[in-house]
Amino acid sequence: MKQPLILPGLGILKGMAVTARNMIGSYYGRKRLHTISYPEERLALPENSRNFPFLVYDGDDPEGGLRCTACRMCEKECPPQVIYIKPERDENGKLTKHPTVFDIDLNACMSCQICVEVCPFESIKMDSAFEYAAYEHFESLVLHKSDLAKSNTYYHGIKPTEATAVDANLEAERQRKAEAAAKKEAALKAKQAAAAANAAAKETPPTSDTDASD
Amino acid sequence: MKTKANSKPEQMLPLGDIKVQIMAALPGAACEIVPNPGPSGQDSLRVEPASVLAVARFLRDDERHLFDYCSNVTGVDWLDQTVSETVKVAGTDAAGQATELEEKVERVVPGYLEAVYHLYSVAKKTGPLVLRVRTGNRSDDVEIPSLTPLWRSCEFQEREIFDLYGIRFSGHPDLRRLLMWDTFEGHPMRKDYQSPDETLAFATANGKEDV
Amino acid sequence: MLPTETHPQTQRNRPALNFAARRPWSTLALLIAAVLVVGAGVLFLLNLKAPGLLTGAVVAAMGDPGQAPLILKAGLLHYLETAWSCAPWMLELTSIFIVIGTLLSVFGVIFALTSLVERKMLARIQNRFGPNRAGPWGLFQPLADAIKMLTKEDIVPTGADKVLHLLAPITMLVPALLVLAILPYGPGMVPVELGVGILFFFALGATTEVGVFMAGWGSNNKYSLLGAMRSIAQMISYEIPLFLAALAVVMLSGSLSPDAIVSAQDGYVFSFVPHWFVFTPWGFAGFLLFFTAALAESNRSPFDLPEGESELVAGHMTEYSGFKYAVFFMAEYIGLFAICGFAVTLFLGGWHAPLPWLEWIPGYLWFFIKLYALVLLAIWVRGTVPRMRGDHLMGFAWKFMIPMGFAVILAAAVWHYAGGGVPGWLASAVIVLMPYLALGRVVAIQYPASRRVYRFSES
Amino acid sequence: MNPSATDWPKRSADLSDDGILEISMGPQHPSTHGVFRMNVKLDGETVVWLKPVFGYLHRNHEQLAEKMSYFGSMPYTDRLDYFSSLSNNWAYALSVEKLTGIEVPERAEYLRVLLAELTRLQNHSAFLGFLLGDMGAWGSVLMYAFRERDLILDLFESLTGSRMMCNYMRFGGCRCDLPAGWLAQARKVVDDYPAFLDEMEQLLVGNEILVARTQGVGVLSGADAINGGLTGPMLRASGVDYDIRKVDRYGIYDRFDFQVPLGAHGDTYDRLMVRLLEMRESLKILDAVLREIPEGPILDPKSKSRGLRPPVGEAYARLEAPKGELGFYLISDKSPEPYRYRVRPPSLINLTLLEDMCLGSKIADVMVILGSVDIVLGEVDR
Repeated sequence: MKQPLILPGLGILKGMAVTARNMIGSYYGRKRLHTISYPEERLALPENSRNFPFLVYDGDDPEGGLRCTACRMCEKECPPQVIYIKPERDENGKLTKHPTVFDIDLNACMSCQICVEVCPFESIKMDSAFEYAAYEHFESLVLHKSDLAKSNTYYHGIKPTEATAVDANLEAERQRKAEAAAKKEAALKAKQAAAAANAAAKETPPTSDTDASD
Repeated sequence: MKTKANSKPEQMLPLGDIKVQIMAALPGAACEIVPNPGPSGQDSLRVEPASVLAVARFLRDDERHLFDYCSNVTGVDWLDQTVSETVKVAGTDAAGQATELEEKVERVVPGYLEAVYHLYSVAKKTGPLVLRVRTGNRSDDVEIPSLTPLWRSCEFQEREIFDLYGIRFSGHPDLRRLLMWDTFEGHPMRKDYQSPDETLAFATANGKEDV
Repeated sequence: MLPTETHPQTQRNRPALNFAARRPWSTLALLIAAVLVVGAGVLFLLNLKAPGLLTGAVVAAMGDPGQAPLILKAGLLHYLETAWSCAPWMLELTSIFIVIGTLLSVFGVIFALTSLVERKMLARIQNRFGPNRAGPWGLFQPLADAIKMLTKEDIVPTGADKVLHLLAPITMLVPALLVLAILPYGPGMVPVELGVGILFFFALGATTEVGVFMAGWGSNNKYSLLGAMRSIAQMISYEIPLFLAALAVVMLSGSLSPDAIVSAQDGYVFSFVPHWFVFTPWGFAGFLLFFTAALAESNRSPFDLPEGESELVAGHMTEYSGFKYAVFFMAEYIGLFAICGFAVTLFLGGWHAPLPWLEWIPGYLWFFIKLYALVLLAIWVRGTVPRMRGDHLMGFAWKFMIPMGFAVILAAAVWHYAGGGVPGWLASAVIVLMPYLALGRVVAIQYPASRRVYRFSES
Repeated sequence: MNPSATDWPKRSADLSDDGILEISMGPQHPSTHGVFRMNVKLDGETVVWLKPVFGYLHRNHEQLAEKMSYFGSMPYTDRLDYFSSLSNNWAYALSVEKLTGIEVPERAEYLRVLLAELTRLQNHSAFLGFLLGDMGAWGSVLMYAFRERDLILDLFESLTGSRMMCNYMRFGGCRCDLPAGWLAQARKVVDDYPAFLDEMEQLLVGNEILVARTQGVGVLSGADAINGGLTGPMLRASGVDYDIRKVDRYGIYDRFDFQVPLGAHGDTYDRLMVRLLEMRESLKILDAVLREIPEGPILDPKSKSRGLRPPVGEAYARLEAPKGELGFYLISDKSPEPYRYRVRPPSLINLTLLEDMCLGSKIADVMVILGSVDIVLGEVDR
């Protein structure tokens, strides 16, 4: 039976041809040279990339324009429990829709983006800044409200399509609320008008009794 | 996009028939069907520890089943449940006659540890047969026969159950702790397990004071 | 898919590249200019003592580059004799030191360069840049490595045998350096005129095994013991094919001295194919045999079993750190240069130019060009081929390489006595090819490597 | 007939005599794929006794899941087999869907198959690189494999936001839809991949040293493999025709015609080749999916992720992860946290027969056999 011609060493030569092609290829074009020297050259992160959360504020006042209403939904849902919120109370102890303390502990945050999904007010979004190297755990890696708050324009800067979509449905939300308010108002006015009308109707026939009924 | 209409693989016999066949083949075996209320429709077959080896060997070697692959072995810890149910008690009602009286009685159902085996047949490509084996209680009588002699794949999984739940598998060739170090006491995955010392874990950043 | 425009939020901490990495060409120009200026200054100062002598020697050397090193040496000695009136024994001593100095500095520079070129070439094979941060194109990387090695703490394990632990790297480095003394670098440029250079080479080659075993046994560590046992078996069994290949060449050139072997390869056939032994059928097979055995002898890639990273962490060098590890590192490279130098002497015609009209390039440059070509080949093999297993390694040596060695000797004899004509060529070619194919089949039977066809499930 | 598993691995030498050298490989060892330790007894160079030691990366993932909502465990499934996070997500989503009976829209099914097959591609390429690294090929093959794998990870990053920790599947579909231009990029990656596979085959298949080091090493017969619970490419390399994509017909795999490569000898070479051929089959599926992916919703609007309270009951769902059969067994008692959450780890169970494979082989082979099993310690220790 005809044994196939066995040339020991041929397979190794074919393998060396592949490495040679890669070595020469690496001098022509980036297909075979895919590393970049990091701090100087940087890869542009794709839009969806998520690293650590940040709070969005509208307008230019980081304190007042904050969208967050301290509903603490994200604190409850966060799997590693790294968010800590202390809502603001006005003088007579009633909750105002604003957090006094909003801390995120970057030591344990795994950027899983669940807080963004559960936030009903589109107030917490994922940033794509990842250079947070620091020397201490708690002083510099626990971000407070002031470090977290970033403007909506910054949000448009890093995630244009997502930001416009968010603005669109916020706008729609506002309109819906405005219409609802308008409708409620109209209904209220209509009810008052009706109440005034029947009060007036009651008044005209029996002139004697006073309007105790309103 | 064509959906290949090739032969649908052999469907597994419904659990009821399998139970009948087992009872026929092994008269002494004591097993009952545990229905699964969820939509997944995977009912399970509970077998007494005494006859589990015989039933398992039958399921593996019988021509009609050939469950030659034990995919998954899971330990489950069922705590003691206090079940309150209304029970008919003979008593005298307000008018003095002996009549049936509705009375709420607290009854404690003793908890148990359980090993759940998911068996598949590679030869006949049939779906999971869920086999449940329960221990007597959660403290001293935690011995059930190991199925490693029948399916080698249970070896590490049974060691893990012994490590995390404390079920002792008799007949297991090498029963040691799988994940914990050997001098570890206690079985961490039990529902009533207290981790030894909370202060070891370093304090979190914002030290949980009350709001 | 590699847009490298910078991202808005990462402007903050952007360290600038150091000057050398940013402007490689200008740094290099600055360096060369600095060296020339310093050399000219020293030359000028020395020249004051005896005007015209040194500069005369340098100008003469410029004139005839082929003999430049000899002219410079003679000029320097003459200068010392006249200007500083040194005694004759002093002159003899300085001439020896000049030769040792040039050899150590040349091979030192090549060693530093190779440690960088190896990492750069392996990197390029693997589609990445390789070190380019220290100096222009990473040229200062060997300097950085040297400083790192010297400043690292030199730990000696407690149970280790201190003396053996210290002597091991030395017994590996010294033989490698000694072998450099007998290589013919150029016409008339053989540092030590030994009549039996080849014998000297093989005698010294054997001592490196002692060094490896001392390291393995001395460091009192299971892994290094295993590594040492492996390396002894490997080196001894690859010493024999090495010797057989060299034997064929010695037989043909009729002398054991490397210089005679190089001169036997002089002249050209059909005015452009040189007389190198590698262009004869037995010579080509002998060269492949010699080079493969050389890789095994210096523990290079397919045979780097003693320090097989994946199994034995670092083999006999596990317990070494700091300066001793650097000495091991250097010993391995110098050993590789020595054995490649020998391959060049035996098969690639020493310092002869490959083409007649290239003769104007000085001989010693040709020697180092060919030597470096072999070193690059070794690096290329290292980047491609996985490691052999212990028993395959032994089987390959005893069942394939040694029989092939005998075949090469037979082929050489036939080639010689057939007078080198066409029939002689064909006969020796056949004598080499037949065992190659037969042994290939023997190896295939012993390690059944079936060409496998894979079936797919029908469902 | 099934071999009776009671005849414990055949011991070749009496372990008590003093010629035996016992060394412990790991947990900190250059090529044990993470913190994995093996106590090995050597008679000279041949292995006579081998006991793996686990637990160095045990984070009691299952106990955490019992204290967290169903939705909260999803990002933790990425950390099981961190080389194929999308397969882990899909397996968990599959078992919760079986537990609750949630339906998955058409486009989401296509997305799931697309991402699972891309995960298989990059996982097998990484496996190729690590195996050659274990054999001492100095990382050349590893860097080629990582060069291609990076292109796929860039796709994952532009879709799910993270390269390896995707957290993308939800109960009833996927989290977000494809960004613009993603499909074109994916099409380009899938079209360029065969060139990489051809290059790898030219580098590996005929290489004498590789053939000598892998053929006949760590041999496992089909019956032993089934009895030992091996799944995935390991099982198919021993000639057993069992691919869960074909057996369970989960997702929409029955719409694509792809074949399942089978080995014949069950040794390390077959495991290498079966994975190479499997990559080519995945490319066929990807080609079909990229052509046929329909438009439509990707998440069933009424399926709730956050406050999910599945009905009382239990469910075990499994899928063909790159490393083997990855299953999730959930027991629910109507509360937002699962009563019992169990992961069936293919890497751990594929290691059951490690000692049987390594007995009698050389110490250098132990590394290659361990490499051919393709384990990831995140999944082994959970």
